[in-house]
Amino acid sequence: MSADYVLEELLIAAIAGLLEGCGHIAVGVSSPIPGSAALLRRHRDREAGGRTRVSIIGTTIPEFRTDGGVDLFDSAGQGRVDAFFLSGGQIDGRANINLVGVGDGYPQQKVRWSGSFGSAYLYFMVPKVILFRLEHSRRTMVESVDFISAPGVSPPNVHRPGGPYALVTDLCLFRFDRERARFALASVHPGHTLEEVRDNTGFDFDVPEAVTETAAPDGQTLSILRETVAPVIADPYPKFARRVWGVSAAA
Amino acid sequence: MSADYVLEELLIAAIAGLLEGCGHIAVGVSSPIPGSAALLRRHRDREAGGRTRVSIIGTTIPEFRTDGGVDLFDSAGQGRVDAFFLSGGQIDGRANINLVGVGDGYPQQKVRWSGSFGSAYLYFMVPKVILFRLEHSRRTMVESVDFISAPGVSPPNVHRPGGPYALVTDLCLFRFDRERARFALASVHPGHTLEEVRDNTGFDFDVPEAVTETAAPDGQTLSILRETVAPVIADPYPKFARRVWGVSAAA
Amino acid sequence: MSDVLLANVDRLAAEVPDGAKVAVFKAEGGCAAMAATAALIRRGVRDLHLVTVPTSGLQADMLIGAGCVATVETSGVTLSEYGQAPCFGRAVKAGTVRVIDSTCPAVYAGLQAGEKGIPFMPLRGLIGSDIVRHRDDYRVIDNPFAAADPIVALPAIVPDIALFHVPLADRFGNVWIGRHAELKVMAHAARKALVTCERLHDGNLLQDETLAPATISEMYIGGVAVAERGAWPYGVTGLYDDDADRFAAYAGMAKTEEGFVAWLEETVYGRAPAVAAE
Amino acid sequence: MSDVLLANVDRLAAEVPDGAKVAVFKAEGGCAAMAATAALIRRGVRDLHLVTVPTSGLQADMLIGAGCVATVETSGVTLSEYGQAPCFGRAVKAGTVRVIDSTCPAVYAGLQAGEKGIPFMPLRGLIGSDIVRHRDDYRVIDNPFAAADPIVALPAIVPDIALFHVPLADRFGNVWIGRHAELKVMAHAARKALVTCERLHDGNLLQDETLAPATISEMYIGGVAVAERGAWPYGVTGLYDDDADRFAAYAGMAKTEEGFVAWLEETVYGRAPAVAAE
Repeated sequence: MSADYVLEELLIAAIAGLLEGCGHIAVGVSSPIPGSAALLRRHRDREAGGRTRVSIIGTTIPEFRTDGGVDLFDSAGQGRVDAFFLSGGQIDGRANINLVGVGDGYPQQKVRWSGSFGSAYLYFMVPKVILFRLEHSRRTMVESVDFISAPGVSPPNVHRPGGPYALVTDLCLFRFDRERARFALASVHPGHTLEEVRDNTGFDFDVPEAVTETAAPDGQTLSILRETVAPVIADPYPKFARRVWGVSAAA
Repeated sequence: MSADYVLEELLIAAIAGLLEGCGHIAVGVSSPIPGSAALLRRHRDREAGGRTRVSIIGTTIPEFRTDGGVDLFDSAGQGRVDAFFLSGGQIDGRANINLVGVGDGYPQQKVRWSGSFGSAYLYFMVPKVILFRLEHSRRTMVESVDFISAPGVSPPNVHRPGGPYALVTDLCLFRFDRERARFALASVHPGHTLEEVRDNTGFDFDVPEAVTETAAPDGQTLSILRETVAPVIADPYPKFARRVWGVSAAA
Repeated sequence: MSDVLLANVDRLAAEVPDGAKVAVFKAEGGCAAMAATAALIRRGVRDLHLVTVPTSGLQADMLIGAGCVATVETSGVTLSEYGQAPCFGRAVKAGTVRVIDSTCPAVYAGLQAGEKGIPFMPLRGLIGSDIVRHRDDYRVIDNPFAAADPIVALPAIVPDIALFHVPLADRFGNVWIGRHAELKVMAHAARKALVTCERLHDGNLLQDETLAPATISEMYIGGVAVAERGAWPYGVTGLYDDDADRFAAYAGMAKTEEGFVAWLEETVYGRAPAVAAE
Repeated sequence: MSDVLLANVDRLAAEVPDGAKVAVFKAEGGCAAMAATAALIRRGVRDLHLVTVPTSGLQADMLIGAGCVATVETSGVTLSEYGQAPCFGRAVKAGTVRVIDSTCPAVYAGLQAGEKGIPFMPLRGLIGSDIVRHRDDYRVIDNPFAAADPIVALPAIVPDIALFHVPLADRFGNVWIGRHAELKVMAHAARKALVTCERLHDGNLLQDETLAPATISEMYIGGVAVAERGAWPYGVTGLYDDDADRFAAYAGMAKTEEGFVAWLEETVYGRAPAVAAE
């Protein structure tokens, strides 16, 4: 049976499950939940004798540090990064992501976000890209994005070893079928329903016959998170660790 | 009037004259005479308030050190290297150079040398390339090289900010005319004659009406060489400095 | 060379002409030359073509807000945990700044082409992104080593000036960049680098076997000025932390044009906040 | 990772399979892994495709002489002041080794393409050189950003193994390369790097702010073995000098096949020179 947990812990455990088999997981800036999931994955793999490696961009922990930005992108180009996380101000049903802005008339759109960062490259090069967006609404999950920062799928002649693998939100977990260029609902988080997901999603998606509930983290997982992951993730993300676990960085 | 001097000093002084106006002179490995010429040039420019910079590949003197091989070639590509030196096992009348070998049937030639090093690139990118070869004979100065490590001239549509400027041997100094793709004799070293040059050169070259004698280094130049240049060049080239000037590296 | 060492950041800012293509470095790690940025605003520089390497934050936002920038070529301008970059957002929407959207590895690759003196760099990915659709300076070419394999060719980026902050420099103009290897690419690609440093190193950085590998040679450096706490309000790893209060204040103030002007008065011109008439 | 640290150079040499494409670093500065080279010869490795980065000397000459090399891709093999490389010259003339002539910046550019995961790198120069004429793996393409502007496209070089010697490594597999920045390119481009080091560093090199910038992360390292004086007879800057006597001896002995065999006996197998029957 499962212990008490918070949404963040549910998501971290679910993402860690998706990361199975990834030898090198890279995590971008401002990604505490994916970062924690990568550390949970690594902990489990190490207990099983594996050598899973995690790079957290922006951390000062040497073990997780990349050799600068050029090295990060180059190593992805060499095929040395197995998993990465992307998000989007808008995400559509073909897994296109938009980090640039809302509205017609680019570049003078009515809302302007920061920009595409490394998405237009990493989405192609990293085999398992997990899309992560906490706000699941018709504002964020749209039929068609207003600007394609990075496309979800590519024509068969375009070199693309990587691409979208799953989409994790505050409501549910989708898997992405690259052949069909469609999301399929994988599980709905406890306390939420398929109808709620449908109501809040602007794109069409597949629904398997029996929709499962996202597995709640078990007691052992919660112990690992609270005792092992929390003090480590507190280095790059002190506010997050304090808020979720009341924990400060390890000395 | 000129003081007593050795051939090396004559050549160093002549090359330093060719380097006038070069803000950054790079010198390859195993090039003590070009290296000394670059240092002489720098000394004179500094006395006139200039900022001439010399990079000597392989030296441990920080001031002359490049940031590794990639940096050297990249900086030449950026147009930051104004002069460089090349040599050749064979040099022909169109300033083609051969560092690979002698004979037909490449790659199984009857004589195999080391290889082309950076010549096929630097000959294109460095505005003033000075060819330097001490052995002036029909064996080295040939009508047509057996292997073009780097061509002397290129078609007009080939991007080529650089190329051959002069050829200095133990007998004479040629200038190279890139438009006409021909050498013209500039001066014959003291003690040698035009006939001697002709007899020992396998290629045709232009001869101006009055062939001058290569200027002997004056007393001031010899003082600079012996007192200022010698102890510096002794760091990368201890044997050379000891042999020519009886000098060891500066402490 | 002694004339590389400049008197102060204002003297350094004077080396940046109006209209220059200026590369600035991302915010993290303390390499954003913020004191020099204030000096640029004071000097009233205009029409800059800003290239953010590969992103920027407060630095680009302030320069844009102060009207110094005609074009910003960027993979992202953001205040990170403090939210969207307000002046950047306003200026893009108003059309008062031209934005050229890029993606991080394309900025690096363009600079690497500049560094190598080659006209372009091929890069994987990108195809199908609207970034490519809107960039008429990119080309999609065929990989010459395979059939029907399209690849993007990115033109070389050659900034007039690379502007950044480092922990250490020496009197010869050599600068020590620590872990920020990307600064070498930036400095090599640019016609010259203008650099602020926390302090001067005694002796020659290139003579120190452990410091030399992370040192950019004076060959690439057009000017160095000492600027203690020159990254503030950003922190410099190991020296001082981000000034969270000032970032929060900026995020609040810069939401309006008036608030942004007040920010400039306080932090760029060093004038006390105007007391509201009561 | 503890299993990166190998027992000795023979264990390291066992990681190099027959037929591997192995990148080795130029002789100057002490990065040629000579102790590991002797181990490779002892292990009897065969059919290597040697890529010299960008040149080599004694290391390539010994491997070629010992019959370990099928192909050598190089910008130059030379004993420098000790003369031409005798085994290389003999093998090329006899056709017992295939030589692929290159030029230094093309080796670096090919490795940089490998490092970036791009299929090719454009490079200026080269056109009209017989190197290009004999390389059917090069392409001359049109610069997509200009009319009638040919430029050489060099295919990426992706060695199976990068083999080199460094002053320092740590128990995690991180290695410190000092000024030899080219080693990063080599290690990044290769599928894995095998490294010998003079000594082990206590602690984690990536944790030292001054050493980290010249450190290659263990992510790229397949194995490290301690080999004190591992570059001998080459010197390592600041630690020991070139052994001029041994170079002179080699230049003399390797002029004949018999002499070369005697050299191997002495320096690779550690057997005393055979006493001539009197």
